[in-house]
Amino acid sequence: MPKVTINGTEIEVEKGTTLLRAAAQAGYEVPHFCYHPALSIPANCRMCLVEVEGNWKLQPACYSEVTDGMVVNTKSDRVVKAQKAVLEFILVNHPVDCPICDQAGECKLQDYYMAYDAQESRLRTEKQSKVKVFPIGPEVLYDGERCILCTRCVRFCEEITGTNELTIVQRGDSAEIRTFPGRELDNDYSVCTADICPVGALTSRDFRFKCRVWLLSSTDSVCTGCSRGCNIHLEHFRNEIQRYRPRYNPQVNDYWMCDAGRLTYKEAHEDRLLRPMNNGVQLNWHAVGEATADKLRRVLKDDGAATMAFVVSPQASCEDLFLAREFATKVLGTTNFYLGGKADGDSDDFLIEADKNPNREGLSQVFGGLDDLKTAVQLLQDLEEGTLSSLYMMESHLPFDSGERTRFIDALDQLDLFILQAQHRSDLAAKAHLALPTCSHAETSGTFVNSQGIHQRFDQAFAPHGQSLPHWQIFTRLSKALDAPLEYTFVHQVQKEMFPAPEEEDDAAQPAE
Amino acid sequence: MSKKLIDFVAKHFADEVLDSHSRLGNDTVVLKRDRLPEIVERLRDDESTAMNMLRAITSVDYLNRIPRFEVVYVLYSISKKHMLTLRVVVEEEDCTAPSIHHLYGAAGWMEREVWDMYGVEFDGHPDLRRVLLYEEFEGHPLRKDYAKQASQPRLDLLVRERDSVEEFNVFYKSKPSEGSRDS
Amino acid sequence: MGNVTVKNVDRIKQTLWEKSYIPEILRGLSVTTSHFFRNLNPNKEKRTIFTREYPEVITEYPERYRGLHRLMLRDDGQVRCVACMCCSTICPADCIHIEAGEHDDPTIEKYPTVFVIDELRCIVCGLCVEACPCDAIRMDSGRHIPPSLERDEAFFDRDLLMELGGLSEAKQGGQR
Amino acid sequence: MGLEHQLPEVLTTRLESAVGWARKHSLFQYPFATACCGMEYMATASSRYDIARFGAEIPRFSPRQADLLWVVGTVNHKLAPFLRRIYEQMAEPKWVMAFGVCASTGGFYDNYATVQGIDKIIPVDCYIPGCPPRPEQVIDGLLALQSKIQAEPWMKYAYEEKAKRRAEMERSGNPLFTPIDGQET
Amino acid sequence: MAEDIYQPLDQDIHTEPMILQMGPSHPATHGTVRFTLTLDGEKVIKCDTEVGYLHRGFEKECENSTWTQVFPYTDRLNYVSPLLNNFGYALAVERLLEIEVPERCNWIRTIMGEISRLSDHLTCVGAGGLELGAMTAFLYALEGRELVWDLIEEVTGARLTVSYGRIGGVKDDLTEDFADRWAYTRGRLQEIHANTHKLLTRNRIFLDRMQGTGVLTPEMGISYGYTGPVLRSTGVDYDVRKDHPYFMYGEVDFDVPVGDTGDNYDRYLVRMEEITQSIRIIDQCLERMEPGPVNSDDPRVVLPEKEKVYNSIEGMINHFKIIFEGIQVPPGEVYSYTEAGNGELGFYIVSNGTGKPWKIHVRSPSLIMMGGLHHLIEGGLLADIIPTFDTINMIGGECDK
Amino acid sequence: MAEILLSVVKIAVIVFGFVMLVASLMTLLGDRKQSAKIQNRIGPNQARFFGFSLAGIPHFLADGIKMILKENVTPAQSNKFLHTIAPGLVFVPALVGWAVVPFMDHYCTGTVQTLPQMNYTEVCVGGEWKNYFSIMHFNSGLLFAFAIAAVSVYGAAIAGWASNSKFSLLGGLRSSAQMISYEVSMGLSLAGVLMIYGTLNLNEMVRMQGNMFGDWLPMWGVVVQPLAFFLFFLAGLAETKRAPFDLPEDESVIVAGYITEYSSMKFAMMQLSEYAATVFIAALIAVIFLGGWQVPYVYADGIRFLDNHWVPFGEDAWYWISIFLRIGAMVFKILFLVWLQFMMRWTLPRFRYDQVMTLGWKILLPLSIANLFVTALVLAIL
Repeated sequence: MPKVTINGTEIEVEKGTTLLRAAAQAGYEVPHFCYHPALSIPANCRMCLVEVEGNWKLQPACYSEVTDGMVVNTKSDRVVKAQKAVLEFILVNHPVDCPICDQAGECKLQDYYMAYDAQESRLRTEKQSKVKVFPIGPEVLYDGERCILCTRCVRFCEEITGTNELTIVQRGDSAEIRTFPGRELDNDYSVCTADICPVGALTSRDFRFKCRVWLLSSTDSVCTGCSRGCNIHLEHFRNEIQRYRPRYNPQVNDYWMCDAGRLTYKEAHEDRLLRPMNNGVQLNWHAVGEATADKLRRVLKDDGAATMAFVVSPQASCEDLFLAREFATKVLGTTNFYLGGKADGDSDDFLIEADKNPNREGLSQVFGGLDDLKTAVQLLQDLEEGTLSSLYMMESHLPFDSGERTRFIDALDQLDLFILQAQHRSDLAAKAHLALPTCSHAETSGTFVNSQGIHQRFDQAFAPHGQSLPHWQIFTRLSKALDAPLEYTFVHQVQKEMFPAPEEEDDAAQPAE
Repeated sequence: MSKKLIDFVAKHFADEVLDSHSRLGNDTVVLKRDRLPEIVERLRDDESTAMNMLRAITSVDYLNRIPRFEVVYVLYSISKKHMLTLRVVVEEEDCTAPSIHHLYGAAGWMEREVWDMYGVEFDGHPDLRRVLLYEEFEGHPLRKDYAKQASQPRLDLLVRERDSVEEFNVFYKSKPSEGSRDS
Repeated sequence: MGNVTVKNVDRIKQTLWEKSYIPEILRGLSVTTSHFFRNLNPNKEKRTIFTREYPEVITEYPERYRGLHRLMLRDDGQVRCVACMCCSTICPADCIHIEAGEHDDPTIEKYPTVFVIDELRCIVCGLCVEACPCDAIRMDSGRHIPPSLERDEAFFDRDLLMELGGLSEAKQGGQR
Repeated sequence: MGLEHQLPEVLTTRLESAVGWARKHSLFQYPFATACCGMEYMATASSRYDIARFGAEIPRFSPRQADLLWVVGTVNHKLAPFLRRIYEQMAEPKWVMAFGVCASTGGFYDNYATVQGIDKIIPVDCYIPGCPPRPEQVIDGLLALQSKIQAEPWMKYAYEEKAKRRAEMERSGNPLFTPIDGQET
Repeated sequence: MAEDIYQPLDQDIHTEPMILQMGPSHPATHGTVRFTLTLDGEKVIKCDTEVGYLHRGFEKECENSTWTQVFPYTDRLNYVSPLLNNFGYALAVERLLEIEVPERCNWIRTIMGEISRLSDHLTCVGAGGLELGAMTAFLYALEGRELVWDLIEEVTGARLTVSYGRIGGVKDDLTEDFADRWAYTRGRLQEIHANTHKLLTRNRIFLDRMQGTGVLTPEMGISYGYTGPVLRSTGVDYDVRKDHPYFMYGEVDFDVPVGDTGDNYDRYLVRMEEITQSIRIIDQCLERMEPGPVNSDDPRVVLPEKEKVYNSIEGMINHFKIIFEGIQVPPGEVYSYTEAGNGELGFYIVSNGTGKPWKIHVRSPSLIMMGGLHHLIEGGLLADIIPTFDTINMIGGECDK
Repeated sequence: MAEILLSVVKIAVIVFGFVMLVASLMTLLGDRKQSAKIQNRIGPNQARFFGFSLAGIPHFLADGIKMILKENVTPAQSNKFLHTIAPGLVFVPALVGWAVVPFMDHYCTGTVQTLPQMNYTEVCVGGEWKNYFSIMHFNSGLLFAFAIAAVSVYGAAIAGWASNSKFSLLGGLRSSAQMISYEVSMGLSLAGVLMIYGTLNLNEMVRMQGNMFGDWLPMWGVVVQPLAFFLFFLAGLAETKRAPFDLPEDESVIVAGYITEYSSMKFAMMQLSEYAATVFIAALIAVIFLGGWQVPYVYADGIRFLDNHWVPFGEDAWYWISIFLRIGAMVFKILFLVWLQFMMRWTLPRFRYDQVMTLGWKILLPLSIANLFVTALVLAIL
């Protein structure tokens, strides 16, 4: 293992480590634009130049590999001068765009300017003008003036998606990123190019002008778009999710996530059911708890638990499902479970999975396999045959086509009692005798198990909207109203019950400032 | 600044000193908790130090650090014109510090304030009540894990406290967008 | 170097005559009566009335006075603000609400579709003016914020604030 | 009251305006001064701006005798019950002026301690922005309040109107005025 | 103490002490203090002071603001002399940043600080008159304060809550005609000062109420942490400006007035004398100050000039980073103290190296003085609370934070 | 019948036409306008009649109308009956005392002659004396005034007690203690005057003040009894609870004293009776010490100075002129004293309660006794 001395600190690193990584291990940051750990190394931005003893020329740290006995200085005068020169060079044609640039706040150029340059402009000439607001793809906009030609996006399209849409055209100070003629940046992962763009040249059209990034608070969470469960930073402002950003997890999604997944955050805000409804009348939780308990008692007395169907959803978290099971079996006394959830969709061989429910695996773990659960088709059949008198449903998704759904909704009329716990207003919620609002995964914390069987914890980002509550809290409330309390007050109590092994997951810990 | 005061403490109470520095002209000694009143009394009564004035007592909450709290005493000598900062470490589980109210009149209220704001109890304080907040208040607001806006109204108000999200939505938004608010 | 001395305050000893209340009462009365009669002087110039009769006589505020916000305009009368949110970021009271939108003109690109200042939360600290990188918001309108009878009257929106605004002389974006 | 229905209309309008005139020019005030705004309140009452010119000079520190409650400065949760009680002790007709942004909305003290506007506790007739307001703003606010008083119906206590308005706000589903959880909507 | 006074009375006829709640909404208590008094007739035998009716979460708000955003909050600490708080806080952060401000900035801070002190003392003296019933003296003093505020507004843009201080400098230079305006104001102030002397200082009614009431001994003053004019009235010559000079206080001549008995009258006299001294300091500063920059030249601390922001990307980036991230203050802690209107105003600041303070503790002289106030009140008469409470000059914002 | 009618007219003119008018105008002019002038302010001027501010007088009308229409609050825990009658108990005595205040000497149907050699006594030649210019003329007028003034103590004490508020109670106690204490010095300081004039009849007293020392110095009370004047003035200030003796309403200590719990017209009555008492004390001082309706050197039969005698405008006309001059002088003296009291109010700080008591019992009382002795001694020697 080669030993290397960086700024006087001697460390031992693995063979083949680049200087940049070695410096990071030693605790020194080397500024860089074009280098990205998941992409190939072109060493074209020259920001990461460091001084290596014995070399008369400064070396790019991202490219040079460590050799034994190397003595490196990342802070010498020559390096500082070089860094200033590089930054000044980049800034020469950079427009005064911070106020209108979405990147401001997470822009590397800004960070490095303050950290490594901080000198005044010496420019006395006109800036080069290039294309602005160029729709380079359906999800991404391109601004030529801000581009520093680090080619991260080009390499992304070559190496990660393999779609090869982008290239550099022109030369010198007119060089720009463009798509090949007749194509546009429309692959399923195109917004990742905006993520990896160190400046504001490529920006997401969805996030465009929505919110300044420095105002965002970030919470570690998991994408609910499919059963892959990509790790994300859930970024929110004023109790609204503003965007998802992929969170590095080499086991699941590496640095990336798909465009469709990014847009699923909208579900958390669209058409929400915010108040408990009793036959279309808004009630508060106290009153609705009583009403539900009354009705449930009556139905259980009249018809017995056997005719009650309980629909569980793979959209819900493990904690929710665990309490659903407890509630159904212990409080209501039914084991008549049906499986809900969204219908399958597209998939590819990279990240996108066909199963659009984030927690089917978790559901199977909670219920000991999916075999005991009846299918949704079975539910429809039972309903139409009239063997069910009451229905308790988690989430309003069912894997039906539109014909089946219509039939299902018609069949609901004959039920004595239909209780729905759902996030959204829908035709189902309108039919429900009791519609109880639940919150999205951003408003609570819990666990999903993805298709690879990895348990993934997500954190609460903000308080539930309106009067909605997580599923598990609704169950505990109702169980209290039914005088068979499930004694859980905090989510970690549920987790302790579910995963008895002491598993310390650091995800939940608050990052210290 | 000479390090006279730091040396004084280090000489007489060597076991108690965890750390010391005089950065930015503030002589600072980090101390263990238990013998604090003794040290302060010595500093007050010894003629070479004569720290006859207690300038401030406060606490710092270093969330996620162990020990979590630090109680800071700033002592001053009116006659010698010198100042010493004592920092006493306090664990989260055993959140108490010895009281020095018998040494300085000012300590009574300062300790009450620290108790009020941080929940650090002072052993031996005769009247450890809240000073700035009211009796009904639960929790200690300056702890880092106390949410800034978590108010605890005393009045049985007919109207609820300001919900900033809703206020923004009602008053600011040009058109109501879907989803996030009530019908 | 300065010369700082300690000085004992002059704690007076009363004479017997002063103890009889009379001289000091008279001295006090002399001050008040002289003001009283001076202010009865029919010649208004000679009175020492200190009052500004505000609604009738309006005194100009000093140049630096921070009053009602105004939004500056571009040469073509459009709003100068590009919705960079600096002001709402620095505002300690969180009283500025901006929503950005796409402008038709590609050289402007971004402009505020909604710009509301809750003047009942504004603490007139002037930090927003300092934070504005475009010379778009200013508080030198020389007018104070008017009172309101209802809570929501105090939300000043973009058009209202622009009415107060003037053309800005500042050049933006280099020599372009 | 009923009296106003028995009098000819011309007379009632005349009387109404006379009573309004009297009330607006004789505002005895209870300064509930707590914070920084108190300094500007002093300045407004002192020689330079002389609020006495509007007849709003006499501070009565007994709420029984006051017509106008100036809530001057921040009100926190510790103080809120006292403010409520003082308001309830005042004799009708009474008006409330929220002086400065802290009293109006809580200002930039949006935290655990501060009431986010006294209109959460008592009805407010006029809000004066500014932190603290200049005396000119205060006078403007007073003038606005005066014209409001002038327009109020005579012999009818203002609180009836206010209660009605408040009830309307609650009914209209304005979330600022919806009841807290635990009560029926 | 309370019991001793109370005992002998019980022998004669049956009497009971009366419990009187004074405040928080009481004309004498500035709306922010409550005294629970045990009265024997009009004599106070026990006093329990309760503060906090103006607690606004200053420290919590500061922890959630950037370093610059703290300035408006400091304005509202001692809201009669906001500039002193501004500069005290700025000085503390500058000590933590280890930067120096230009000399002119220090002169300006000295001048504006003393002007603010004038306003503080005028208010205190005037309000003392008001509460003893001498309304006219109060209004004359307020006339002086108006003039002072005119000056402040001219320079800072606001009368009271100035937010004029900045880390590494001040917001703006003085106005061009400042010296002329000061000359006018100075004349008027001296006239008002003389009038106040005429109305109050030798008046026997005033003397009877002030002399011998609310007596503070030096030992108790020091033990209870009293500072400022109140401590100086007992004869202790502790003044931060003298003992640990900051800004330009080391460069100018002034007297530190001290009393000898520590009663209300001494406090009044010390404040009256400090008005004279402040005027003297301002005169010297205006005479000696020279043109120059008012802000530090450190681009990581001070916002760039607007011209650069508008026209160069470098300026723009600099501006943006300071605005949305705040000034990056290196980790560490510092206790920095200045002489504010009521005494030593200390800031204990802890930074964790980010744009927001980890903790700001303010050692507010008022709160500390309120801690020992019951000693001054107990044993006196009900009416003595008024002058005592006034000369202590408790300012709610500073006391309750 | 005619006499009853005349009495009614007198009551109407004096009590309502003069006292109430002055007292209530004082609330505005004295208290608010005067203080404004002292304090370099303008004072109330925004309420206007047809665009005229009329020195702010409309404000006083506005106050009145508003007060009448304001809600009357009787605190739940108060003694309702006493709480209600207390304002009356304060208000009535303040007005009843006016019954004996002489505004002018009686009217002579014939011609008046002044006899300088007989202490400037005026005699009515060829006619008879008729109709005193006071509501009531009887010989122990001064006693009556004092007796009535003493009653108002009850009003304040009852008001303080009945309100069931601690501040009110303190105010009531203070006021009763203060008024009772000062009544003693007030009475004793007048004893010397009574010795000199030898009468309790107020009109008689005024008449005797028409006398001259050496034909040039009017023998006013203030001249013959300067100390008594000073004492009486102070005690009078204390009696009316005006500054610097306004402890019962010491607003910075006990909020509003015994009127804390009063609102609406009851409050107005309390306030008004205080002002009426101020005027009444001013009238007493004017009558006893400042020569009442006497104008120096002006007599019903002409102007006399030293040995000169001059009758302008002829004798009949002059008689009428002298009557108006004398009424005017009385009114002027009252107003001047009222003005002076307000001047004091706006100049001086307030006493402390124990200091007021000390002043009353330890200074004013011994001084008035000393004054009595000295007067008696001098009179005995003379």
